[in-house]
Amino acid sequence: MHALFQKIAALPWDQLPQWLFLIPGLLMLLAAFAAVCLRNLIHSALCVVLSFICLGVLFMALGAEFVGFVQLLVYVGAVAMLILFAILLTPASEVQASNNPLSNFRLSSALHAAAGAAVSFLVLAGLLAAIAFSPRAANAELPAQPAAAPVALIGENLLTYTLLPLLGIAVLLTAALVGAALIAKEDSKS
Amino acid sequence: MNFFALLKDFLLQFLGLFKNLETLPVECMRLLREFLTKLGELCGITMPQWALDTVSALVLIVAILVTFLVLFALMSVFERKLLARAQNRYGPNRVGPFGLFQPVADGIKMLTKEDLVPRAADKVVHYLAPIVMVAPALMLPVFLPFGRGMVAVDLSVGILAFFALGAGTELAVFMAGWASNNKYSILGAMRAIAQMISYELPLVTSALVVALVAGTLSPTGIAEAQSGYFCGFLPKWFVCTPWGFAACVLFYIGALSESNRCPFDLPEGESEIIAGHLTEYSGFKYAIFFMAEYVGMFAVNGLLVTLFLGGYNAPFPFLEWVPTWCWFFIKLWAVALSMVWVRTTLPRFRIDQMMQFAWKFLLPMSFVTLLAAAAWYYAGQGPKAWMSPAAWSASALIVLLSYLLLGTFCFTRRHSATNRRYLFSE
Amino acid sequence: MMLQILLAISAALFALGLLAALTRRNAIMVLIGIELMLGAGNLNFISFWKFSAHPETITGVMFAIFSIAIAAAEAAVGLAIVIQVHRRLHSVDVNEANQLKG
Amino acid sequence: MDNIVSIAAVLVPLLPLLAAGITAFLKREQRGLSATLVITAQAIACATSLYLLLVAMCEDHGEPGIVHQFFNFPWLTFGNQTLQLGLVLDPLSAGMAAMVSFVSLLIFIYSLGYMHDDRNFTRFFTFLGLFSGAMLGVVLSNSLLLTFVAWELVGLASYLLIGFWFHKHSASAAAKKAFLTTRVGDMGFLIGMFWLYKASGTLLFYDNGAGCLEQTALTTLAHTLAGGMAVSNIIALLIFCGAAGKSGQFPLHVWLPDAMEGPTPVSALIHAATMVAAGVYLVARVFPIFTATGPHSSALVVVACIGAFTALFAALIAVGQWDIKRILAYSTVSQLGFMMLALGVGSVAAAMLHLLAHAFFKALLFLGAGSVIHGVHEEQDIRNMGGLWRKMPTTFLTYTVGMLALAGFPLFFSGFWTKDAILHEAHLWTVSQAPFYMAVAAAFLTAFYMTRQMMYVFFGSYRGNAAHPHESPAVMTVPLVILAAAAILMSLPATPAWPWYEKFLAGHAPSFLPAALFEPGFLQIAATSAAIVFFGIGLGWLIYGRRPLGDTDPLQTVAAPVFRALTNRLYVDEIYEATVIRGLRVLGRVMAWVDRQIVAGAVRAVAWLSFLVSAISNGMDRFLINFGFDSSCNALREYGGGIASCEGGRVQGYLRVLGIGIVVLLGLVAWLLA
Repeated sequence: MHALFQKIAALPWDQLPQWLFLIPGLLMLLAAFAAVCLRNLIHSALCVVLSFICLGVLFMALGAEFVGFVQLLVYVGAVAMLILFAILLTPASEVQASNNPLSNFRLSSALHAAAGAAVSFLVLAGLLAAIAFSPRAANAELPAQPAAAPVALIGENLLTYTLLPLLGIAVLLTAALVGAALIAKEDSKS
Repeated sequence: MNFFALLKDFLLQFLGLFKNLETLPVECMRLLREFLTKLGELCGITMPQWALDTVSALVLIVAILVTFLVLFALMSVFERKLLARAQNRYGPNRVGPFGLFQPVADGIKMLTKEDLVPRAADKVVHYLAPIVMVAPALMLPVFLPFGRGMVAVDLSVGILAFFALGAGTELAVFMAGWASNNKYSILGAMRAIAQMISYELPLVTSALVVALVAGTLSPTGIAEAQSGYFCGFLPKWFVCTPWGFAACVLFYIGALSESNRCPFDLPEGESEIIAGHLTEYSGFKYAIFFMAEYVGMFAVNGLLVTLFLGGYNAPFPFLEWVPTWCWFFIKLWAVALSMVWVRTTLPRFRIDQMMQFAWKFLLPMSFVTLLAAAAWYYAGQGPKAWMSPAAWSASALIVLLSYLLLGTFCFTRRHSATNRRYLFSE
Repeated sequence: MMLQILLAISAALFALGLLAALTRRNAIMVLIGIELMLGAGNLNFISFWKFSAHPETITGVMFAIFSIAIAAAEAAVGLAIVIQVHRRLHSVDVNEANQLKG
Repeated sequence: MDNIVSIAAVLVPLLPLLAAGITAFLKREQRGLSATLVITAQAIACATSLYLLLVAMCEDHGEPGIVHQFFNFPWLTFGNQTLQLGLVLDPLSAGMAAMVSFVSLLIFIYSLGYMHDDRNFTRFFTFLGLFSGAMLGVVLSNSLLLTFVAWELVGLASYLLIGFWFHKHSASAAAKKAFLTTRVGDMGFLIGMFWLYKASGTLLFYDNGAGCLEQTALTTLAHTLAGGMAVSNIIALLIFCGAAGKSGQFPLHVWLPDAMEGPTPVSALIHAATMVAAGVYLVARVFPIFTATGPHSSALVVVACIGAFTALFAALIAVGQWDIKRILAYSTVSQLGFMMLALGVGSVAAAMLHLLAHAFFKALLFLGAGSVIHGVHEEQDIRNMGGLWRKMPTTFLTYTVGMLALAGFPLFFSGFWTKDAILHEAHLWTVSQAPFYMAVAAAFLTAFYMTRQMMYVFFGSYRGNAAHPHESPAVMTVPLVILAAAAILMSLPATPAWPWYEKFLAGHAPSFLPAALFEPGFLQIAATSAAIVFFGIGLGWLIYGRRPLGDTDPLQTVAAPVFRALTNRLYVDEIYEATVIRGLRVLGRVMAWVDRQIVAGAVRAVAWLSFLVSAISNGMDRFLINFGFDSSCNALREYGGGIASCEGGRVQGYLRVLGIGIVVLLGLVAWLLA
């Protein structure tokens, strides 16, 4: 008993904080998996939101607080709401009685899912293999200066090195706003 | 040295802290950490840093929770009393002196009520909704500086974090509305979300105005930027500048709307859609929603105080003997009670009017304040702007002109009653 | 080791997003899958930034910020298209919207 | 020129042009607006030109000599050469501009009444504005080029106004005739201008010593020879061609009487007072070129001879005319001949003085004639008038003043003094005395035919068909009165006792010389002139005044063939018809034949050739290109169909392939790295 206690105490506890990112990371994967598997669309969407939240927390844990909070603000505050609204605005959006005879055929449906699962599994396997065998990933060390991205530096970067992309993003967002409103607008004749 | 001697020693030190009220809370935390370290030494172990951090964080959390729950309780009774006074009634006056213990009675009542869950409801989501609602609301106050050097989490992106967590409320409202499986609930939720999204934009933009001038997203930095006086005795609060005043009014309106208070309480408008997304909630879950709403309101008011009303700074030099955290809470109460005042005074908006107000007036106006603040900053060459007539006149001109223009265009009655559209109410 | 774990998490998130995009027939779910994949990409940016030799040049962070902005725009337009498709075809099955096939 | 003056000088021609431009866009119904616009603009222009006259008068104190104020600006730059345009203000242009704008203003006002019932009232005022602006441009121009441009604009306005009643065949024909005849002269003008530019390198009149009328250029011109003649004389004669066309000098006079088809105010304004005087003004303007080789240069001799001949010739024709306006037209031609004669004998002052005086009294006569025509309901034949002095007293009195001024009745009428000055100068001309005698004869004839006209129109008994001849409204009679006053007052600056205008032109301070009246040379000429005027009027009264007049002229009974020749305008038109026009027609036929047979043949050959080429290319197209293209298209369609079946519109299918692609790519990278 005492030996166990000693063993536990001897663990590198001071390294604990830098492994805490595993909690949001694994929770994120769990939520994403649930989102893929759940049949109820709203549940799926809520799981995705949880996954997004965990991703944001993961970003914060990795030292990118700004990106983390932006992730929360954009995904939880905006994208999630858009998705939920879209689900509510497309009633019966769960694929049930489709006009396509092919999709009503269970075997075809199953084949379709199986093919998708196989492809994504292949991709996962390929990526994992690449990560595992990449010497650069294995030998990567944390830099001596812990990575930090202060807001002031980000702001300065936005207005100097990435000014052009910033302007591009501004145009893109405006165009997306207008375009989305235009596309989703009801036709006057209907 | 034994444990009791240590305890006595620290108790004496603690009592000694009351000589300086200003630093009392900060010193308390320091003393706690010291005590823990000494305690560890007594037991023969060196306290690891993370353990100290965890314990002091827990203590902080408890302190803030207690503070805001007490604020919530006091607010609920004060609001009822004030409403009653406005309506020529007495209000709660039976429980305790002047009815001050009414919240306790209410809490007991709520706890003992039956917790009803509709059969058609999505049980899990229905259960989770109050939690998702209250968690971010309780997290919000940690970013606020209650006094000089008194901030639980001093983030350099504090304001962003505040709004990012605040976004969780919409999710909770949606969950509550959808899970209840009741058309009034879902309609109320849709209304609430539409309203929140619409009013979040002016809210965030007017906060951005302050960040622009203060040059930081950290609430502490912003509060610090408003310390000091100009002309020797006038407060250097941002609300005293033309752009700051405009942004403050916009922020106040946004805060009213975000906390679903009158005249923006359409999502819960009893006469229209029963109680909106709260229709199917009862008992303690309902109380949690209620609490989250009030705590959220206090948090947003705290942000308003930090951003515009000088945070914890005293208004005049001769009042500086009052501790800074007292000033923060005085201002917080002032803003909160002004919201009660507004509630007693104004009728509820119609939904189309409300949306028009947000999109056609508040949003452009908040962009204009951004412009005015930029004009202030550049005409006055940064921090020197307080004494620059050019800065004052430029920003005042921009704000006034655009207010007149927008006001003229937005509030002329072009579409009178003939062309009403009630969004989410048909 | 830590970077590898992070990359593995990111790869798993990507694969899950791909799975959602490939197996679910609902266009909204396909969009959600794509958002997940974008999130995985962002995670990669942040991870590599954290382990880069010069984290003070915050390139990874900037990439992530822009990518989030683009993802938001993409989600808005994508969902608008979904709503319009639903209005036309009364279905959001991605396999129904195939009227332009050769 | 200083700033204000140059702005004023620009405004003078620009205002009426602008008014015309605006009026051109008005509707037919907006009569009041258009008239107001044009008349206001003209009034301002008139006031401005009077101001300019004042400026010119005040400018020349101190040093003797003419002061030319000018204002030049670049107009067109090609290569390293710049064509400059400009405006000039000197005594010549200032006096002329004041006269033109003043008379124009009066006639515009008169037109209000005369054209009152016309449908195209608005259009009429547009044309008037255009004319006035262009004419003032001619007057104020400091560049031969600008003069030419304005000159052609004046011609255009004249064409438009003569043909104003274009539905009348005679009017449109007269307009064409006027336009084409003046073009003949303008051809010479154009060539002269080119030559001048080539010889002197500038078209500006005055340019601080570099202008073509200044000493340097004149010396060059006088000393350059071309075909044995000094270039200056050739250029002067070419420019005189233009002037002769505009001013109706002998070979080119035929258009002017026909131009009377236009409305009477037009006849008064353009074909009596201003435009026809432009030729005289032009010669006066470029007078230094004429005198470059001396005061008796060959060019001047030609001008004097043609002027004297025209004066006599036109006066003769006028005797045999029946149309009230045609008589005045021929009289105009004759008077213009007098002016040319004055220029030819070297006196710009006499010519300009006669021009100014003539402008007033001829305008008066034409307007009086218009009033008469108006009064007897559009009747123009003097045989159908008579006894109108009782019916139209104001018209009669003012017309009498004009007639006496034209005839040169002694002492109180401007015509006497100015004509006298011309006769005097002609008499002093050392080259020949023939012009002098021709002028004396013309002066006699003038008095005679004017008396004839007076007798026919105003005395005797009314012979017309129209029921009630009546006096014209005030808007027409008031200008008559003003012009009559002017016709009398113009004698003041014309007497040799106070030669104000002459001194003004020469740039000297005016002086009062009563002694000049009693110089023997002057007295001799004055007495002669007075005698022939009395003789002419007396003869006219003897023949026409003592018995009732009928359809046949008393002269017809005396010498019928001569009178017939006079009535038929001495057959000049017929001669032109037989020679020039027929020749042109033959030339046209030849050209048409050439066009049809030779040019068209070539065109046809080219057409056939291209047809051939296209046929060949068509064959290539069909059998070479289409074949290959079609078959490749078919192949594309076949295989494309196969490929297209892969694009099933299934997004997830694409995505799947994309995923497989990622895996393959990963494998490839791994394989390459390994």
